[in-house]
Amino acid sequence: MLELKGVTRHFGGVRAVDGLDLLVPEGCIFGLIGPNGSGKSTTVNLITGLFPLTAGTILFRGERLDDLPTHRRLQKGIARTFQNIRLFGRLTVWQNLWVAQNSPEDRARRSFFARWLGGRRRARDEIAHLLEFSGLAHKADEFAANLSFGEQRRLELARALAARPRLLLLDEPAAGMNSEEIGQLRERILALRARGITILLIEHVMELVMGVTDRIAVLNFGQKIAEGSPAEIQADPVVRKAYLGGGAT
Amino acid sequence: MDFYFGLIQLIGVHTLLGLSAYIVLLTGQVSLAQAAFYAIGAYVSGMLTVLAEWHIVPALAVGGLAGAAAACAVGFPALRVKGLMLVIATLAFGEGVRIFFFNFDYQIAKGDIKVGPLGGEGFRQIRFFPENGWTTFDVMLFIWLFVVLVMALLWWFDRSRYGAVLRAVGEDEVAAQSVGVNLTAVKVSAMTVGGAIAGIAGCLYAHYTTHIEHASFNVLVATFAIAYPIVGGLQSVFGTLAAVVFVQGFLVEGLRELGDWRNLLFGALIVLAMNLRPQGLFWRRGA
Amino acid sequence: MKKLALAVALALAAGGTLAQEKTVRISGFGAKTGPVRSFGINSEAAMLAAADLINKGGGVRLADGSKARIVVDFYDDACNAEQGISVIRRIAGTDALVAIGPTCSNVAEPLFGILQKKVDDPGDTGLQFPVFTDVAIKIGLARISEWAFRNVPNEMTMYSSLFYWLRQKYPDLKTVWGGVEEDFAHSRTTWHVVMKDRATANNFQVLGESKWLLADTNFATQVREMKKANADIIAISAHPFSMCGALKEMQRQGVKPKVLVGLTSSSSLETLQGCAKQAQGMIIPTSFAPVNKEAKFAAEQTAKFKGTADLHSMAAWENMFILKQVMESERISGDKSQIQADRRKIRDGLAKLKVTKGLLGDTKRTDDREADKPYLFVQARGNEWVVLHNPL
Amino acid sequence: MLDFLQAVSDGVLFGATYALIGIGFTLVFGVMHKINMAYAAASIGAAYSGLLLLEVMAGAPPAAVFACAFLAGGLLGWVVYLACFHFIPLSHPLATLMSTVGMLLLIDEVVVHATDGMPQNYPAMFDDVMLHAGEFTLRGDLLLVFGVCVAAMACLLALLYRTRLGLATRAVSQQPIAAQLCGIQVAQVNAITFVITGLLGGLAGAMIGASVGTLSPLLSGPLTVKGLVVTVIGGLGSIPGAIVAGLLVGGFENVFQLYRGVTERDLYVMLLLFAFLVFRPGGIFAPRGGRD
Repeated sequence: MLELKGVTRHFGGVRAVDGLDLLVPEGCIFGLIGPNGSGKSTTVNLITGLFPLTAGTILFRGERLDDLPTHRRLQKGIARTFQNIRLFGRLTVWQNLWVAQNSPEDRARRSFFARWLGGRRRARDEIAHLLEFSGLAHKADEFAANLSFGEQRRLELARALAARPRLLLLDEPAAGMNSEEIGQLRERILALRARGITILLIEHVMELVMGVTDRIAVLNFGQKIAEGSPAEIQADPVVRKAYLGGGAT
Repeated sequence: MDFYFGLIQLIGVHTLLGLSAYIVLLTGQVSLAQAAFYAIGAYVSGMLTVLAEWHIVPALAVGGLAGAAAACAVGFPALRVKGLMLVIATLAFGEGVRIFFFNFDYQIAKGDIKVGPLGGEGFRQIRFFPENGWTTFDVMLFIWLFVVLVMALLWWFDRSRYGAVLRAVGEDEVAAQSVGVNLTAVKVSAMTVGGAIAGIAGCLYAHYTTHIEHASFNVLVATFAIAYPIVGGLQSVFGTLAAVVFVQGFLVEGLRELGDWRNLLFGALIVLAMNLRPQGLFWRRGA
Repeated sequence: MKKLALAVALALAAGGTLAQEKTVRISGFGAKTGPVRSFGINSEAAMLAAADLINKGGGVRLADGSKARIVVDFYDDACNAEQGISVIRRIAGTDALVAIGPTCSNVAEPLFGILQKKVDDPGDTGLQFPVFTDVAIKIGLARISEWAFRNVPNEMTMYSSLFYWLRQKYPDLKTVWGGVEEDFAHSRTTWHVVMKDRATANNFQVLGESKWLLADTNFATQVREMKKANADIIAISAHPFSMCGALKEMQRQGVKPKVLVGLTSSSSLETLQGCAKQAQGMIIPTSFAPVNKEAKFAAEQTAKFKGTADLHSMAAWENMFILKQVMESERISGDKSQIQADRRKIRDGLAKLKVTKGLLGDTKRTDDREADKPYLFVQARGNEWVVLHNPL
Repeated sequence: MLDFLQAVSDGVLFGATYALIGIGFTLVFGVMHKINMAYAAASIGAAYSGLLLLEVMAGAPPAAVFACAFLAGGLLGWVVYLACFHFIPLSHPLATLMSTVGMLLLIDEVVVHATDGMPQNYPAMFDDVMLHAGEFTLRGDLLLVFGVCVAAMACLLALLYRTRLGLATRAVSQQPIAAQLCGIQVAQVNAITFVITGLLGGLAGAMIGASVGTLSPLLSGPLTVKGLVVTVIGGLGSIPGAIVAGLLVGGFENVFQLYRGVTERDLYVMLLLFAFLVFRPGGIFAPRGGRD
């Protein structure tokens, strides 16, 4: 589904991501972990095109993405959430989702004739469905800035889904959640996979990563130091040393 | 009574000028180039009615298009910069256009006098309205026809998905990009619509004052253009209208009887207004 | 529309009769804010002083033989075209019969533009209200409308005479160099259209000019050009701020022309306030100086109302007396219901005038509603402008 | 060639005043990430305040007038901070921008009312000194202005990089939240920044008055525009950048005035700005690409 070949990004003298190769198969939940500053978020920004690549190529369903601007990549089917929540605070919950309907199907539906054929009603139905899925239906007309932290996280996820992604990049979705909320998040992630969405999960919370992922890659200093199933990664001594620190057992 | 009609004309033209900045401000861009589009609309349409003897309506359309074209052309390079850099880049563009008109001569003989723009001396006798028997009241209606049209258009934008997209870009460009919004298209389109509105406003300005010159389009005018929506608040188009009424109707015209104190109060009241209502005067409870 | 105005006027008239005393209103307007604020202040003072004097003498005689007191009010237009238009509409909406103003040429142009171009042209809906300008001096403005009149000096005549006099007095001077404030309509026109032309006509050779802008601060390059040209006469067409900057730079670079000529608007207190030392010896033609009893008296009266007498404010003073005379000779009714008729009478009266009385002597009025005022040449000496020569 | 050199040297010397105004903009931007549009007007206002000394004490030496303007500038800086920054929440940057515009109009109008808009003679030092080298000349008073500007910049840099206050200022400009957590009172540092820029502005205003020889409220508009241009060319927040950009703009505009005339001069300054925006948007001393 998604393939990174020798992806490199330098900031001045710092090699934030250095020759990263990654293959995310269709329909899987792929975990990307690593210590702070290991280049995880940069990788997401490179995949979505917020930063240009210094070197390497990114393939999505066999197509090169390197030169496409961010919004075009979304239209190809790559959506994301942000580590630090970035909602449109002065838009309502409903509008946040409305703005995000940018998939080719939605765009076609907004053309002049399609509108008369009920395109708008279908867009509304879809938003209603997403609100239901994220448990935000009762807050539809609230300004996003007025939501609680957990609700904002859910809205971010819903907003990414509004673009009908094939690949979803989740950048630390569990940060700041309690274990009950993490449980709900796990349910949602599994439900999404069941719908056929491939997921790249970047996460610190091991409870979540080890529980849902099919495969995990570990980054350190911008390089991949290990890849394998959750069990293999947990057993890998290199990972334990780099990630958990020397003192961990 | 003519005085009130005249004042309503003035408020109408300034509202259009403010609305031209309003739509651009929604996308989070502070543009000081609106005075330039205003100038372009004024000069182009003035030349059409005076030199080519066109009717005001087609001249107004061409003036609006010229403003839009200039704004579209500025929109692309202006996208390279943000925030303060954009403010100053657009300010530089505005000053550039003003200096262009300062150096721009194009006169033809008409009867025993020469008409047309003459550099630093300006462009006089743009008298389409009085020469064709339009009363102050007619002109007021004509101006407000456009104010209502533009306000209705922008109000409809605000309720449509396009308006939500504009505001989303204004809130967070990175997030907007990441949910698939084409930043270039949105910003340039907002700039272009703003340019068209400013061009129309400029055309109306030129014809109701009958005389324009480079100094009528200086930085202060550009600042007023963004001041109206900011003072009024960006929640709706009515904020801009409220601010124009506050500034032109109250601070400028209403306080005229105060004589000497008027201009001192002008600045002080703007400072006070922004301290008391930083979201703008016209802002309902909510976010 | 007219009916409404009439109704308003009637209502006002009904209120007026209760007050018993008859009044005629003359409105002034000009800049009382911004860098040219002193102009507005002085004009207002001169108008108030003149009205006070007229009222003490019994006021204005109306058609029915009764007397009316003159009421003056003054509006600030901030030297801004849109505000000027608003102000004149506001004045036209009151019971004022005529207005005196504005200060700035860039306000006068659009203002005259919204007036009716030709009287009795039913196709022209321009405002029908007489304006009698005291300050805005850019050449040829009254031509814009038949409702516009000016009592400002005619620069063409004044500079013609000045260069003629210089030619006679200093036969060995040959060359002229200009200094011009390029972005202000008046100063720019005065150099390019008036001074240059008049100097050439009097057999001076114009070598060229240095240009600067209204708010410029660095004049080194321009003055260097001036120095290279080494002309006998330097004529500066600029307002006091940039003129002072240029004069100071000339002093530094040691540019000492044999004769220094200035812009007529600069023959005011402002120049002396800004750079009296550097302006020493500058010759300016002006339509006012306190040279005779009447002129001194006018200056004293104006000073009582905290204004300074200069060529601008004294034009406002003269306008008040001219208007009194026109109102009386045209037998205006002073009746608030006849406002439009009275305004028209005043316009026609002003248009009929061939000669008016001025502080320095009789002023000829031209067919295009401009004045040909008597003038003097004054020179900056010490801290005042002293009369150098009276060409008339 | 001589003309060219002369134009450059005159312009660069005068550019020192642009540099001072540019520093004021850039410092406030560095610390608060906001523009203080009232800055140039406040500087001119402070220079006018210096004249008050001559009212009370006729014949006061020019240096005393400058000192008075310097102090008045600091006071005005504090007033501007209180009126336009202190009470307006950080989440409304546009309101702050607008209130500084209101302040600009207010200061200008106060000056106009106090002087009836008439230009005021301003004292200068060494204004009768001219240094000659053949045809080439340098103005003594401009050299003094240049010297004072350079000294002021040196003091400012020393203050920023050698004192605890400077450290706090730089901390706030880089990481306001972290600085707050470290016990730095952000509001206080902001206020002090305004006072410091105000002092500099007062000095700049006095130097401008001295080098022109005359003060007018007309000055504040063009100076605001030039100051902003200098700030961008120098790179937002960069003090050395503002200094070099000020001198560059001064020299550049004078050269174009020489060759293209005064009516087109500012057009070329704007083109210079565009060139920087396109090719070097980070300003003269921009680091080559930073993170985010």
